Amino acid sequence: MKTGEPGLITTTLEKALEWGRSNSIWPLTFGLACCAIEMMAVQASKVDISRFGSEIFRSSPRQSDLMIVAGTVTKKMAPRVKRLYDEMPYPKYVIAMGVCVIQGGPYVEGYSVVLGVDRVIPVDVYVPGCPPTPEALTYGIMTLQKKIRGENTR
Amino acid sequence: MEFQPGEEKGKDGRKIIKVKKEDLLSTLESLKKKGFNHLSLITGVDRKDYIEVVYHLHSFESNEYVVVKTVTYNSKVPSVTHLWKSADWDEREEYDLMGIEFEGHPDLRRLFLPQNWVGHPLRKDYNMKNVQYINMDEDGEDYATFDPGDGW
Amino acid sequence: MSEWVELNMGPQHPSTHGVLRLKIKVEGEIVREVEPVIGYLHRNAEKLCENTFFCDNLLYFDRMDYVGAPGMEVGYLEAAEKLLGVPPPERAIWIRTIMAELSRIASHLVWLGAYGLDLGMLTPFFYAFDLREKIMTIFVEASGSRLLTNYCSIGGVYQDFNEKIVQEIEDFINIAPSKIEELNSLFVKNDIFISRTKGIGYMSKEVAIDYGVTGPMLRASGVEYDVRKAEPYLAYSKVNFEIPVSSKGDNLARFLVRIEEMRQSVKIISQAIKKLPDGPFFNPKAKKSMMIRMRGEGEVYARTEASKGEFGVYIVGDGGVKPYRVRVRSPSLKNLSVLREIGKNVMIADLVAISGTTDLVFGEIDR
Amino acid sequence: MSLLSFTYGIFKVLGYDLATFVTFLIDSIVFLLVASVAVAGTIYFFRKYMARVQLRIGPNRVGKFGTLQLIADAFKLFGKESILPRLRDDLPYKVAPVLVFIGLLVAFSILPYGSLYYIGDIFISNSGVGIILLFAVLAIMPIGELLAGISSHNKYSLIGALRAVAKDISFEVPMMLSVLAIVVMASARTTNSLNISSVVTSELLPYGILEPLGLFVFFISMIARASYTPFDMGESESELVSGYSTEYTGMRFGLFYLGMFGTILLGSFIVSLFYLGGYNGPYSSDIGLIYLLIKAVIVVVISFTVWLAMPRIRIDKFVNFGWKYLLPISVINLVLAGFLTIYLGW
Amino acid sequence: MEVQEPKRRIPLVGTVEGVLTVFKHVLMKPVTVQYPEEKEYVPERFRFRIFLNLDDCVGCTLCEQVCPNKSIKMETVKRNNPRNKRMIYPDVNFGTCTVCRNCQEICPTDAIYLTHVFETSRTKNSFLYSPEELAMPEEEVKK
Repeated sequence: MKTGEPGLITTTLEKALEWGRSNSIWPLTFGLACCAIEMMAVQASKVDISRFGSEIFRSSPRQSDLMIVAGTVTKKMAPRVKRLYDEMPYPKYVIAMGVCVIQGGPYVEGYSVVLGVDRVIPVDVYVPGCPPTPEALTYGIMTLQKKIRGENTR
Repeated sequence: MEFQPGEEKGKDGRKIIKVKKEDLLSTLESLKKKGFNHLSLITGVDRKDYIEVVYHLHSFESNEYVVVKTVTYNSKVPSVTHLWKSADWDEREEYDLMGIEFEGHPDLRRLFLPQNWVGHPLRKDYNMKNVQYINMDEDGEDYATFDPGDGW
Repeated sequence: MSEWVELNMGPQHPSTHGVLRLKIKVEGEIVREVEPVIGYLHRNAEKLCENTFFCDNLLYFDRMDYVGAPGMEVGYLEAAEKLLGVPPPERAIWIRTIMAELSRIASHLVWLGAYGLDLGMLTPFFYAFDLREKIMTIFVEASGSRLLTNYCSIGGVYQDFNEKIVQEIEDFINIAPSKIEELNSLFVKNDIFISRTKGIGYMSKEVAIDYGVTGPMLRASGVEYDVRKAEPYLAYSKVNFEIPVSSKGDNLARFLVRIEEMRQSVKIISQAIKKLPDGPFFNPKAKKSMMIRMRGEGEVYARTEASKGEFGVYIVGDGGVKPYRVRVRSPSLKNLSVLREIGKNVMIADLVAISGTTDLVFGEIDR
Repeated sequence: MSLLSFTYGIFKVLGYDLATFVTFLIDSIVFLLVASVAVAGTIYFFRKYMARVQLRIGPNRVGKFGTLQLIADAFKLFGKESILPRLRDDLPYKVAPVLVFIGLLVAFSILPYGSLYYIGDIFISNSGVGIILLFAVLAIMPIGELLAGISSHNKYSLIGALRAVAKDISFEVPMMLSVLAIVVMASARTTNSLNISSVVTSELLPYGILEPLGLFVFFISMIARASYTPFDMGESESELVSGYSTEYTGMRFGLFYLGMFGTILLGSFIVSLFYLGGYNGPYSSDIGLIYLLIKAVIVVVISFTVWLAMPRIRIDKFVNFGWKYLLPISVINLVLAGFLTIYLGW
Repeated sequence: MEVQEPKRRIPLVGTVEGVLTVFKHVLMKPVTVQYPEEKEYVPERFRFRIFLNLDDCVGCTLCEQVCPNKSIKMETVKRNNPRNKRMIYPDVNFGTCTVCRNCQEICPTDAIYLTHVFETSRTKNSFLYSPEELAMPEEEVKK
């Protein structure tokens, strides 16, 4: 074994950590606009995100792993989004929920809307839709789980 | 079309009272005395060379509705915050987006946009191409920086 | 004289229902000054409306009060149809009435669940959303979208009610009253809930009128005023319902008024679904190919009773296919502005409870 | 026969000194593991129970029925970056979560858990002054909360810590008085009325029936100690973001999280020991542990249901409630206990 | 109609009732529909991703005009379709599409329509679908 190659224990530990991270994604209670209601619907009984171990919505960014940017990010809000992202501990993930967050959506021609939250913070998974249905967001979270585990994602 | 003081009936059947800017305060005061205690809405309409300011008044007792209209050529209108408290945020909003200065308003700051945003977006001559960045200072207050290049 | 500590609640804070920022000054636990800072969701709807066709503007109105989108569509169409001169046929009016009332229940249910969370009750949120999910099924069945329905369109509605939707609405009417009753009992029977709401956040009639407060908050302060009665629109003059009023003006009164409003809405829907007339659901003057060619001139102000209060739309047209100026009277903005008055000299916990009863939706406040 | 002598019996071949050492070592490790697993199980049970109450399913993707969920959470929390606030008070900030959790574990090790067939009585420490020790250890945890709140240099944390302390002061006295009533009652029947196991053994008729007021006061105090709704003013999520634990990340936060659920479990053990007859049961005394566990689970379920159904009380109302209602009630309870013991000889 | 405040009762009785009401729900069946495994019934009118029938499209650009946020742009595709002489077809940017279904409403030949497909999450911000990709099933659209 050459130096620098990960050993057996390291890889096993890495795998275990990935498994833990992917199955225990605690989102931040952070609703911006319309999509936040669908984010709440994901938490509610019909879809029940707790099946994936993600029902603990922490309201302090220090204790959360996932930031679901749910709703239009305006220019006034963008520095706060950045600050909240900075306050979260690594490893942290971001889901851009809804078209407003992806590329501006219906407000693409407005003067005070950030055209895509990925101009402010890095985004892991984009969930299009206006708003995405709770199932679509669940699919997005599953995509994120796959990404954390290092599987192929589109 | 020249602005003529007087009364007329709008398309939706509401009574519209058109007054000169100088008579605005006295008209509104007398209306308030008549029982119009609910100032519903203050609207500014940018007619390019002048700005129309529209007040929607309503009386809970008699269930009447009246619209008061005035025009201003220098985008200055007397404030009515001393008559109705609800005018406070409405006037701040119109100042923010339309650029109407309400004289005598106790705290005329922008309501939605950051304090040093350049221009008033609802004006017809506002240039939507100019991109302004917003940052936070140490106290967490926003300030805007003007950048004509590509932005967010 | 002790020192006041500045505390910044929001824009990300669990109790601010979106992006409200409250700059408060506290003396120990007691809030001495509240200054709401808004504009974090200012999405320039009024400006964008000026650059879009009359038919497309519905999009922006859907996204104002996003918890009860059809109610906003109704408000816009009341004004736009008067301006364009395309009144909807009778069937569309009744369908819109049903949708507006459903959206009122949906909005109040979201508020109820969120208010439970504000006070620390975890469970009612789930029961409220469970009931709301039934309304969402009706919405998606009718319009194809859960939240932002885009269902009504100029001159009528997008698609007709079919048998299945009518059946689901009837199912909803059957289960809703008992569920609302159960939700209500979870709250009002609880001694701690009563101690958190009764006598807290008192707003007098004069203050409410002065600040332009409307909707359930105004009615809880003892003013019996509802646009549905005062200036009937849609089919509200043809159905029986009562306006819940309370003279107490505290949190509990606002809570009870909203609960009673849900009951009345169920009553309205059950009457409307029986009276639903046959006929066209679309004004032929506003058919598909006319969508981008409708012109309007003049100015129209229409007000409707949305779930938060009096929702007014003022449209000025210059004869083009796009409106010249659109101005929205958002009820939540006025309801929030009174927080400066009633949020003073209470404890931090009470501030949360009071701002919960104002039922804020930021899409509508900031637009 | 006890757990210690059972283990000693296994290692007797090593000789007295070594066997004693190994016995204590092994028992401590086993106990630590069991306690941690029990606390984790409580969290898992809570999440499942909460889901069912709310018409949901709850965690079910990791392992059968989601049983490995807590392990996944633990892995994740271990792997998180640890952010330290720049203006913190270093030592208290780092000590606080440990204090909370250690206090909990020590408290667990003081309780007797009844007996099981071959193993015998299960306890780690059967101190003669167990009750005093138990409540002394329980009083360490609020110190941890206070330290966490003050050292975080965050306004929310500070207010949370102050609230937690105000809350603690207002229920400690009634709680101690209601425990004193237990001691008074037990003193009629046992010579060592400060030893927990002898108090429980003397409890042929559960003290909860003799002293319903005491049970009420003690149950409320236990809810307040564990700080969940309706008495979670210290970390009230909708008001103070996360209260005194706002600034904590990763495993440090995990310790607070474990501490909270551990206190619920501990509280239900104490309530069932002192007020519901503990490990005394109708049939054989060989399965005392089972009796105790059943009673504890019932108390845990009641606690969780209260948590899920109640709104949060306001801090000043709780302080009022503590001093104006709980204290008099516990004093009445104490007087009644003395009356029952001295004049009726129960 | 004046709303009635709840009557004053003996303390704690109502509270216990509320706790019991919550507890009662343990016995009820969960309403959860386990999404990836159990597919829920999708209403007929449910709309999400836009599809395009290349053979029906006549290139009238009505959808481009009516799109409120300019998600639809016309693009030239070399394709043998006698009805589409100008050989222009819409491409849709799902990064801004609000599924308002105005395009479906106005389309004279029903070539552009909205479907039930909603599993469109990506890990890259590339949602511009060319006309050919609009005609593909979602799984095959790879960027």
